[in-house]
Amino acid sequence: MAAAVSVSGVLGSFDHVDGAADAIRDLKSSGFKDLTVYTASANHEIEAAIGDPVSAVRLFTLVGGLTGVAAGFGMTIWMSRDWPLITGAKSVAAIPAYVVFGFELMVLVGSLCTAVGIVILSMRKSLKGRAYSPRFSDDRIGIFVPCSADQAAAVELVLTQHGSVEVTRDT
Amino acid sequence: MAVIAHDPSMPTQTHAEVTRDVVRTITEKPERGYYILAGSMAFLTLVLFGTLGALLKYGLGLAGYSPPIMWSVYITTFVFWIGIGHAGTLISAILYLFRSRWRTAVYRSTEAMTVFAVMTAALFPIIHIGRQWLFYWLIPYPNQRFLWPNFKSPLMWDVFAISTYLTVSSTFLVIGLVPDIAAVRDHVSGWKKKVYGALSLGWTGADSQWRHYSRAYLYLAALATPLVLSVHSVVSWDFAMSIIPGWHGTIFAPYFVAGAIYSGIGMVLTLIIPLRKVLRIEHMITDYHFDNLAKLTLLTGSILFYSYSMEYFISWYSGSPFEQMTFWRRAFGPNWWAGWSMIICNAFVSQLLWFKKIRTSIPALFVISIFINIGMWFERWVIIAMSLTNDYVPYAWGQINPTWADWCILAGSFGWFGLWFTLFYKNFPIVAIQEIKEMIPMSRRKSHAGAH
Amino acid sequence: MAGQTEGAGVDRRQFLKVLGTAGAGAAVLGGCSTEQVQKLVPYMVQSEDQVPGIPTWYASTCAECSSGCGVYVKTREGRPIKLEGNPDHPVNAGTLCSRGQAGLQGLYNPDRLTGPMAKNAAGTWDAIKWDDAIARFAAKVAAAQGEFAVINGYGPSTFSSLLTAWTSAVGGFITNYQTFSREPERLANQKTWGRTDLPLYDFAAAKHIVSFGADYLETWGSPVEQQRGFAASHGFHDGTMARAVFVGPRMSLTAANSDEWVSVPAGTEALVALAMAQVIASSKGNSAAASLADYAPDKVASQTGLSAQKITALAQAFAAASPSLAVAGGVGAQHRGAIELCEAVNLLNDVAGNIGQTVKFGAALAESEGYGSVEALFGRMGKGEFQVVLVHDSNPLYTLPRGGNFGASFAKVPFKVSTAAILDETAAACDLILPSLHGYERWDDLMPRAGVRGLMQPVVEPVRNGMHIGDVVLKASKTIGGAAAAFNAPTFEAYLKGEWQKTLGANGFDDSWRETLGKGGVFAPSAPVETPKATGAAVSYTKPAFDGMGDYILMPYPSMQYHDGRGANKPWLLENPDPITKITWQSWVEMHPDTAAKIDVREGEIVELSSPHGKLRAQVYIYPGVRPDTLAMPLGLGHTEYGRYAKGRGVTPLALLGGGDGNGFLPYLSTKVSVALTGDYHKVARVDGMPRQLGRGIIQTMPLAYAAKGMTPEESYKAAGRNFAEENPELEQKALEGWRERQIEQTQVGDYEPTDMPQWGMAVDLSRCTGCSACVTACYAENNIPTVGEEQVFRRREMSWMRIERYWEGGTDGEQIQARFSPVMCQHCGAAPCEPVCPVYASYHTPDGLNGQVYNRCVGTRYCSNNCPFKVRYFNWLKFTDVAWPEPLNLQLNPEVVTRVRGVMEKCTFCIQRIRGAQHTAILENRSVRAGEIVTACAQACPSGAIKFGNVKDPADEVVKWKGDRRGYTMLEATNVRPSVTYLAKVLHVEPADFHGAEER
Amino acid sequence: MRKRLFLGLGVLAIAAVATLTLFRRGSAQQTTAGKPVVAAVDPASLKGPRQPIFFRHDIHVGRNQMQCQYCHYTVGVSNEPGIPSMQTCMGCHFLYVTGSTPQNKAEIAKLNVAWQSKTPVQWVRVHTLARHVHFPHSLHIKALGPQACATCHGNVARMAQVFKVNNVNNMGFCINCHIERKVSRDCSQCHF
Repeated sequence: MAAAVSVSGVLGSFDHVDGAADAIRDLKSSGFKDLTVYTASANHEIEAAIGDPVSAVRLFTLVGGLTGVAAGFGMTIWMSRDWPLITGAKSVAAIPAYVVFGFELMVLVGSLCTAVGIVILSMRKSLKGRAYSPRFSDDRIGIFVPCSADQAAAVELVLTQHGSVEVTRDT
Repeated sequence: MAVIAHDPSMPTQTHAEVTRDVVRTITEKPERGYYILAGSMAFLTLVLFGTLGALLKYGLGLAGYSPPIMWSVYITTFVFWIGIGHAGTLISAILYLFRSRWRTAVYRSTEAMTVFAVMTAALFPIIHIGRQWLFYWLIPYPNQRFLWPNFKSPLMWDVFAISTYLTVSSTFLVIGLVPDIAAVRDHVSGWKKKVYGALSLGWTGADSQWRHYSRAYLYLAALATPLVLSVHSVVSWDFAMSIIPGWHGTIFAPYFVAGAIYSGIGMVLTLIIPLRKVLRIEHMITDYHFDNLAKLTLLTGSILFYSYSMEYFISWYSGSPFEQMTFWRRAFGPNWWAGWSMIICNAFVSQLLWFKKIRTSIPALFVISIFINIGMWFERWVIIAMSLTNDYVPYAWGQINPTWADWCILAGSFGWFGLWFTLFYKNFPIVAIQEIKEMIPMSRRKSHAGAH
Repeated sequence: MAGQTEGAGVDRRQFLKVLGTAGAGAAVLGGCSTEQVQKLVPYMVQSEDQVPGIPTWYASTCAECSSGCGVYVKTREGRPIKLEGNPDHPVNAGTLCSRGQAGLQGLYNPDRLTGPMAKNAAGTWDAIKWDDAIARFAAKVAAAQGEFAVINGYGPSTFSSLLTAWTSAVGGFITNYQTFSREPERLANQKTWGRTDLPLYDFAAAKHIVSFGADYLETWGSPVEQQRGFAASHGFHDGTMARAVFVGPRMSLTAANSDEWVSVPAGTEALVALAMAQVIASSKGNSAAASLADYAPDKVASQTGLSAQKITALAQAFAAASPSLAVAGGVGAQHRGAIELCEAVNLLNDVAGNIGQTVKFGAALAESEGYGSVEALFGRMGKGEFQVVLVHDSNPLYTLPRGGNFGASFAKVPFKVSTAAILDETAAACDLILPSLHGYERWDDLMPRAGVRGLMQPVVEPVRNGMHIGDVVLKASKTIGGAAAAFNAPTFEAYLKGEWQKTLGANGFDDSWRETLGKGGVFAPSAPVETPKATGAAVSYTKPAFDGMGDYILMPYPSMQYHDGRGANKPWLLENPDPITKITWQSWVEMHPDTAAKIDVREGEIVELSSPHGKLRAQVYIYPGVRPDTLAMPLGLGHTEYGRYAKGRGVTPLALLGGGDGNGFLPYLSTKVSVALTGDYHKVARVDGMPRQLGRGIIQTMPLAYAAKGMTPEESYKAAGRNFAEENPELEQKALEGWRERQIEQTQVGDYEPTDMPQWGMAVDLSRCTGCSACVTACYAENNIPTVGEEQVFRRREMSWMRIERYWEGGTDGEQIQARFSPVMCQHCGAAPCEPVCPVYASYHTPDGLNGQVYNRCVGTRYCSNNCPFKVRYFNWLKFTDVAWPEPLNLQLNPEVVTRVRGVMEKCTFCIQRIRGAQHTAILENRSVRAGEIVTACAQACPSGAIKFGNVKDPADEVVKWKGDRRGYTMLEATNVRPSVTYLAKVLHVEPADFHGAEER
Repeated sequence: MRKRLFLGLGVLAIAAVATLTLFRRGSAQQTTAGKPVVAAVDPASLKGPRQPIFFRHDIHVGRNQMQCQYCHYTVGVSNEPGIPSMQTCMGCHFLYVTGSTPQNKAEIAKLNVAWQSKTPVQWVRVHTLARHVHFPHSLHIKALGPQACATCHGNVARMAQVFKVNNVNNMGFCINCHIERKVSRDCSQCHF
């Protein structure tokens, strides 16, 4: 991947989760805010170290769900009244029956919005050109620290002292 | 390791091993058996569409419908597959919310099964209608006729429930897959890398991605959970909303949901018992998991047992001659054998699972799972077709006798389902890599450094 | 949309195309195809009585049997599309039976010959020209030098007399022969009163009817007229109704509609009649009593298997009700003792004083020389006395028993001519075929009785290139010359008019002629009733003998649908199930359950019956309504020719019969057969699923006493101590409060705003319905219902929107079996379960209270049918439209009703096309629809007048009165679907004490 | 039957001749009133299906001011509008009208040939209503008046060759009108 590097910075990979977490804290405290931490699976220790606020994806779910309910009832009631036909002596717009649509559309729209939410939110931060190693999807934790060439040495130091097994510099 | 050894839900291998073992199932060249399997499935799929073609050309008359039995094998099979489709989301969503750890090893396969089962089921409403080419009239799209569908019809509820379920469960599957595909991407080369790379949607496992991902997964699970329960309730209302004795039951919704999960897990067992052998992942899907699946089977099976007895009790207690006649004929009528095979296969056989010996004996489970599949198909057949043979006006009573067209579609549906599943398990991680890893504590340098 | 272009073979708009070609003549029509080119072909000349889109009605006469009912032919664009009774006609008064209505399928039958044919040396047929055909015929007749025989099956008419006169002019011999022409009665009347004519039986006036084997509701006599009479007297009216008893070995439809079926061994009916006469005579001190002493009840009891008390009771009941009526005869009692039986019954009527009351002589019913003459004729043929034979409107080689080897004698005639329009058995044996025209294509008339002269006029261009034999003989006369030359009328039409001029009078003939045509003939008030004096000839009884050593008496009986076999080529009749057995498209052997158990056969197994005269193989139908010592078989099927529908279908018991004993009639009931198992099986195409009511109150009954008290069925059941299942217990009542109001509220939107919208409803009086199924055929004809064929009926896929449900009561453990009949069509429920379940609104509720079915919106989920408690919805499983109406049958299709494509649901619409039609006319005439203006096809056809349709909201409408009847109930009230069809409970002649409602409730 | 047909022929023939003479006068006046004589056209260049005889509605209806009902004689009383019988055409074209332009002459000649040879002209259908719809022409004429034909069929008075203006099988086309005019939208009014 090194070939396609455009963001300059230092990439360190860790075997040990606590080491990685410590490194993250140190870096953040020493002013490196914009880290990228690669893990093969969600990891609470790392999340804690990074300390980002809770994802906003729930808003998508909420809005989607509400839209769904509204759409479900709105559509059915309006359509039934648009061309009123009596069936089985039931009222033209039979609310109890339409609960089904309210519910189903809530789930449908809600979950689609959630899925879209992931994409949108994750895309807000571009990872383009940040160094990456296949092993991060396997068993290692990677920390990429974007920095100018002069800061690089300092970063490398932090990483190695927290037990980074491999540090590469892309500048 | 020793510390965690006696927690059977704990995977016994390291992150690296997990990746290796799972990726291996995809990368290693399939043996001849696989091609035979896939081939036969493809053939059955051809049978399915061939028969469908014939139905389109000559009409539903080819199938063994004889009034008053207006719904027969097709709707039966439809409900059967929808039922199958319930185990997946149950295991992946509900058990996820319950934080029951044993689901991790099996949920990917069951989720895949769910999606394909629903894809199969979704064919049937189209196959079974008289003018298949007009099925789109059930969709509320603006048209020059100013006509809308009738939302009071349970069949419309079905349309929405099924399509929602198909969408949501596939979303669920895909989202779960993305990180794993990324893992696969990083372990293959050449054109495969390109393909998986595209499919991984640029997943790198960066914190910014995990952050939203794990959150979203939670909400999806939260949405999917009521959905699972709703879908089969809606399907059951296709019948419960009618006035046909044997259909018109107030317990249908819970009764059908339980049955659905029961049948779903039956199918799960039928699939993963051979699967884990073929893919040599016995160490990932262990007796422990089967034991849990079996317990779930026992639970739902017992609910069925209760529902069956309730049906009979209520039909007697109702004092309605119509209800009583229907259920009397279920047990002692011309199709008594169907009625009893439903009760034996579902209510009785499941009770064997009280014994741990049976729960943990793979062959026994496999046999039982086959019984479950058969039994559940017959349950729907009995409820749907047999209730129709004798309703209100005796003069109009009839007999069921299916034809080749019925059986070909039934067999074909297994082919269609099987083809998808076969292709899936050989090309995608059949075990959820990242979730297993989530459970394996990562090594720490403080305390026991380099434990491995 | 693929859906709509299907079934194009029977395009409703085909008519627009055909319309034009009418001007261009028969040839074009004959070749009329169903191509889809959208061409508008105008008339060359517009006929002033045809308005496109508006039906034209012509009066005519039905020639399907010799009853001569008057019909109105409904034509559209020059095509007859429906037959309805002529209201002014004294015989049928506006109604018509299944066979009569199916006449259209004879007219448009796809197997009609396309022109004259001559058999060549090779024995195959050459199509020839009419001139050639007539020339050949004339030549042969001339050459025959009087060795020329004619068999004429057509009833008394101008034509028949012409043919008779013409035949004698050419020195030939003619016999007028019709099957089932009641010879024994004539011979008996000869003995009893010294006159061979038949009286008119007044069923309407009779208070007590006893029939000895005579199936007066099926084929005996003039069924429609008798059924009308029966319904009038036996239908419950102002607190009373007549009592009917049937004496015979089999429970026919007539017996099933009687209050009592007295089962006696074949041949002993006469004893019962004599015993009854004896009882009555002695009680009245009538002189006849002495001569009847040997027939006192206790003397005959053993032979009849009835107790003396029973017979006495029958007699007393008969005597008590005056006027009463006893009838005998018909194929069902035509054993060797038939004449004596009829004499005995004559005597019975005499002693009961019914002569002149219900037995009305003087009507001079249609004469027919009967079996004796035709038997003799064939004998002479066998002796080679004839060179040429002409067979018209008769199929002796099929209708005569095989045992008489008439075929052989027929073959002895060198040159045989048939006028069959469809190649039947006789025609196939002929050398020349001069296909005649159908009754609705030709000029003709028919005289069923004195003073009643029905006219026929061509209402359609000949469908096939036929020619009426009347024209043929007139044309032939020219070449034959001699005495025949006297017949010089240019055409038969001219001759006919000439004859009519004698009745109508020469001056102003054209007007009176046109007027008569419009009326359908002349119907003089019934002839003065004569009361002949009995000759007092002694009545004797000898036990009739039976041929063969078999263990079972074979009882052939005429099928309601096929009559003597002439109906067997009409799909409507084949698919319209037999009223009793509910079997379609097949013939069968009726066997008593005990007999079946003894020889161990099940329904559908094929047995071989053998008699001294022949063998046959037929499927078994197990029927408690036939005596254990008797096997019954319907006549009419088992054709070896006669078109695609009839050929090779079923068997005929005629194969087991011998030709008579030369005493003037054919003893149908004179053979004993032995039964052998074959191990073969043929599924019985029955349309009744479960023939028992299981206490579901589908057809409810009540004792006369209670009905007279004005009880409702429910009260009646309770009074009779039946534990009547509460339809709506209190809890439910609560839920139902204000139900109607709520429904109206809900309908206050869009089209449903409360207006003067009518509310269509129907009422069916079960005490009048006899199950004759005429309504079913009417429905097929009116609504373009496809016939599906036996294979589909196996799967119960018949499409009959209207079905007659037949349930058995009793019949188990020695109990007398009874039948219940009820027409069941869509009930047009107020709270219809079929409506809300349709995802596309194809089934919905119309503002005028109909349960609408929009075929072109239907996608075919079939949920509506599942959810219909009455199961009255029918699905197009296959492209039935393509198979049901082969050319030119499709010309009969009603252009007002769309033909349903494959894959859609259909059902009874209350003849919505008639409703809308009437409404449109009303709008054009600036008025509102009149009460009773709209009549559904079924109600129109019903000979019993058991169905009433109308607007429930219009107090002036008859239907409101019917629905108000205390006997009214709706089916399956427990389901609370609020049907618009009210049934009036059937009334039974039973003591409330032993009221037999067990199986209904 | 035959006899009655010829009787009908007689009646119609007389009626035709009578009306014909009237029309002659009428149209003559109009032409003198400077109404443009419709020029010859090539039917192939026109919209709509080409008919066996180039029957010009623009001449008959437009210039000669003939009522639709004169030829489509049952439109006011029946569901079917009715196609004029050959005889109706001949009523005018038998002796009198033989055409003004050579083109018209030629077309009218075709008509005569057809009449002589007793072969009805097979007009090509322009508006075909689906089989499952019932459209009672008479009711619509009664409700909308005799001039209402144009509502669906367009202004044929301006059409040298008739072509489809509205798709009469487009249910929306019917429904729009029914909604505007507050006429029943009940399905069973048209579909049965």
